[in-house]
Amino acid sequence: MTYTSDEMMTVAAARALRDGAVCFVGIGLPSTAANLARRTHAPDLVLVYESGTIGAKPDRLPLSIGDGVLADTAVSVVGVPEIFNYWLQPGRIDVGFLGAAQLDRFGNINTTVIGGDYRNPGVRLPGAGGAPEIAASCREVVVVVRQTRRAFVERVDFVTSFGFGSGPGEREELGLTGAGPRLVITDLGVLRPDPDTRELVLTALHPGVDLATARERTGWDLKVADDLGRGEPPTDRELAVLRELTR
Amino acid sequence: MTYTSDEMMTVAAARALRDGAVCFVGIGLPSTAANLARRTHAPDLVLVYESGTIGAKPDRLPLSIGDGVLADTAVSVVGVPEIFNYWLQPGRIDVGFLGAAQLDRFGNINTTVIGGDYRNPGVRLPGAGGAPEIAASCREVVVVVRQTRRAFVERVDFVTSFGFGSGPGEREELGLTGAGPRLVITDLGVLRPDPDTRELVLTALHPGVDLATARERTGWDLKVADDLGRGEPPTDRELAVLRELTR
Amino acid sequence: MATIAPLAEAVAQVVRDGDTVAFEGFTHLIPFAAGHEVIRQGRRGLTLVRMTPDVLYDQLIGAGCARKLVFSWGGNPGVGSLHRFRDAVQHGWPRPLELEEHSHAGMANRYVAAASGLPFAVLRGYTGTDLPAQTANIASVTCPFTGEVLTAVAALELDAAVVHAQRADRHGNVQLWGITGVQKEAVLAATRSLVTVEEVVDELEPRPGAVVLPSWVVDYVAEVPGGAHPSYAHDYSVRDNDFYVAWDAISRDRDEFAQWLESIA
Amino acid sequence: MATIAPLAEAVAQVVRDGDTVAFEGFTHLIPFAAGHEVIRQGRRGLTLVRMTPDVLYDQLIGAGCARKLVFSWGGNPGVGSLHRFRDAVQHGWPRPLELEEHSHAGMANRYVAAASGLPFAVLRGYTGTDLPAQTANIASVTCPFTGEVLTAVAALELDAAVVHAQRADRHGNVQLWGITGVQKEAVLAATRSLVTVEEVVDELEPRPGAVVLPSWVVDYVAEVPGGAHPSYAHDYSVRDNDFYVAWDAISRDRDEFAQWLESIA
Repeated sequence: MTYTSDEMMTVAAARALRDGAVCFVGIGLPSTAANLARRTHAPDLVLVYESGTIGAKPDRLPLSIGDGVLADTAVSVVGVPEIFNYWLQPGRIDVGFLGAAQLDRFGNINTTVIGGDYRNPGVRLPGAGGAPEIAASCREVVVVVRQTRRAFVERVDFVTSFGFGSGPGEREELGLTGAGPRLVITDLGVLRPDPDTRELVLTALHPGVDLATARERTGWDLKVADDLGRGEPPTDRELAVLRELTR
Repeated sequence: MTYTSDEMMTVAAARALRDGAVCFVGIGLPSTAANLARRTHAPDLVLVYESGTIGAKPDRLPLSIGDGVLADTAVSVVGVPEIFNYWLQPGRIDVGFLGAAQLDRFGNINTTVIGGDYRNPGVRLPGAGGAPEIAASCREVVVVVRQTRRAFVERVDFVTSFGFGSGPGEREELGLTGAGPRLVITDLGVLRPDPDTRELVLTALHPGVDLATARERTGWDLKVADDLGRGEPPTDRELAVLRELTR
Repeated sequence: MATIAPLAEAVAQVVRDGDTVAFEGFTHLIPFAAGHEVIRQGRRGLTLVRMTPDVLYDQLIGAGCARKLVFSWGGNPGVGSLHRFRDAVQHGWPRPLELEEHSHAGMANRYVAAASGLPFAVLRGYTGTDLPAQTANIASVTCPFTGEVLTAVAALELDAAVVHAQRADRHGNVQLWGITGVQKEAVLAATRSLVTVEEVVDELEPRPGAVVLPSWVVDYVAEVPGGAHPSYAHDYSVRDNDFYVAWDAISRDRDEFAQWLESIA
Repeated sequence: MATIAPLAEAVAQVVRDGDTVAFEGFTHLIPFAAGHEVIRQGRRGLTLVRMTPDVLYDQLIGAGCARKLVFSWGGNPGVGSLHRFRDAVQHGWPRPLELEEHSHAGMANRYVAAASGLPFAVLRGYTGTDLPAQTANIASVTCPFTGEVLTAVAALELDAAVVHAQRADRHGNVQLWGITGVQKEAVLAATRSLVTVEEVVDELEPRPGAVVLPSWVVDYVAEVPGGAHPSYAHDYSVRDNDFYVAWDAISRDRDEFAQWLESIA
């Protein structure tokens, strides 16, 4: 089957989730990917939404994090203070699944303002939501974001959610217990932080994407892994389930 | 009808509760009195128990603060942290209803240890439970306790729950927002704090009790109000309802 | 004891010019009807508080009711941006909008502190982000036992809280279920409160997952069936996603928005 | 994911010598059967934690399992004192018992802090009382916004938590209702946890007022019908008040107690 680059991105993100993991899911692409994973290789994936639904098993894709289907299918529904204090904060969540308006070479995320300054922004974005603490407290973070020169910047205009700051050791200094962004999945490929420098490195390209495009759509001098991989295309089953979910 | 001094005490305590008040109730005599009030002159009295039951309307007297009948008849059942943090602590409760093993002339309560010292007590009592914060945070406190020389002491051996400390101004200095013990109801009569000195003063005797007995059963030099009152005996209805509740 | 009253009277009693007021609801049970009544009554100078200001706050901001917004995520869920919010922030139209911006965890804990009668709450939050530099009411606090430095947020005390619920009984006890968000905390954090409900019933039959607010912490209850539309009331209505999508076009243009305003007058 | 196992195996896995362990339950759902299994397995040196240590803790203390008790109210509810507890405190029999004593509000907040992954919690508590002078883990903390001085209590981190619930499903998700106490907090505050249940069912039908613990925060589930006796399980059993009354006589006398101990061996 033919597929779009967004479909490839979503499938790649879904594949990054191991069965049985507990996943704190943002709305949009992360939610689509997590639900795809649950319908394919990871039936026991536990979806936690910031609206307070734990173990939701939606039979259709929720349009917002507060859809009734999440409450109806959850193992437990708790209040919003509890979901952050009892469930996210202590580090019980395996994977935090985030989107980004801007992402920089050290995995920091901006969803607040672009351009100008904070009081007089060029573009005012929705803001933080649950992301700062998801990025801080989950055992690891997966970012799903379309790779464009506007989004992939040298340094984010505003740090809404902390990745690796400006390099190694900063998370540890700040006392953050989660490991931070382990994986960035885009419509072009996959980036991972270099274990030494913490800079995001391109480690794989999706089928049919060339390296020049990835470099071109990155706002910094993109480092590429020596053993640059090549992802598998979506299977027919993955595409069928994804399209069933999103129609 | 004839009645016992305990019955008189319970009836007097019940009468002290105005209809519509929100009352944080300890088990034992306070619970009996509060339920008697609800069955007689105060049908809209709101009973809150530290087990997390708000607005319980038990049809029989609970034997413990955790009886199922409290949960079954409550307007709302919440967890124990919530009952203390959201409901008691902010000063939402009108009346805190407490018992005491020892009570002193400034309304301080001891339910911890009697005699010896803390590490080597003469008698080890159950301890604080919810009382310290009930005494601190309710708009006012009513104490129900049998008047004996052992219980009514010059100074409690251990301050489990703070009344007026050793006199005026101490509650305010400590930042306590509740007014403290407004009323002490015993099997002999009623004591109230002097508005200036905060010392408990005998303001009324139950029917048939003489002043000498009250003095004799008080471990300090008991002050008596100039206009010492005389309580009304239990009505037949009060006694009937009380006996129905406690049989 | 809550007073059961018509919406207009209840709003007039509860929401006053210059108030710090939260119309809470986490996608679910958003008190749109009460918010529209606030617009009709021409309230001004409000500090609007909400974790997830969405279309209702876009409307209140566009109508000129607000001077400040305290929030953690402002968008049209599943659709995109709030254009009246953006217009106020970026161009000061119809009037400038001061912002106080938090994370969800920070806002939730600010409500908890206020509901608990405490001046602040402690959390692990905002670490490494640019938010504390721009936002008042975030500070640090040291654990007296371990010496660890944590984040403190100031209690979010409200003059008024407005929420929507499925039901109340005739005494004014309120019951809501489904996604319950921070509605209980908002009501407990407020000096005055109003709950609009789908229906007033004789008896609140217990429901799984229900939060019950006793009558004596609620000031006003108003029966407003459909009062959460275009948001939803679990087991009573479904979310009108088409309206949220349509709002994007209405709110992009000041004139279109003005027409919408007239439509609710 | 929780493992569903026989009681003896589950207790052996979860409760170890020297542990700080809470068997929680606020009158309701007290895990007696699990506690008796701990006595049978001869655990020693336990720091027993509970807001309301009652007859079960009297039994554990009398059996010599405990070296320390962390608590806020220790009595036989509706009956009187705990004689094994008193004997340990006043005469060091069968061994001395160290006490750490709090108020309910303090204990509840200590559990909340631990469940929240924080080193401490803030409350208005203990003010003016003699408790802070005798008890570690109470300190003061200053609000960074208002300067007000409040009380801090240290997080109550547990090696193990044991609770009883009405039901679990075959995945190990646990459901309890009625008076729910601090059971959720105790489980979330613990490194290891065991839940005994009245029954394991195919499906957890939603119940009003139910607390659900997802399988992935529970280590072991053991099916033990009547495992809360003489306490009760709401909708399954009623409290055996006669046993609580009878305990007074059994526990007053060391020999009578020894006979009781043999009866559960």
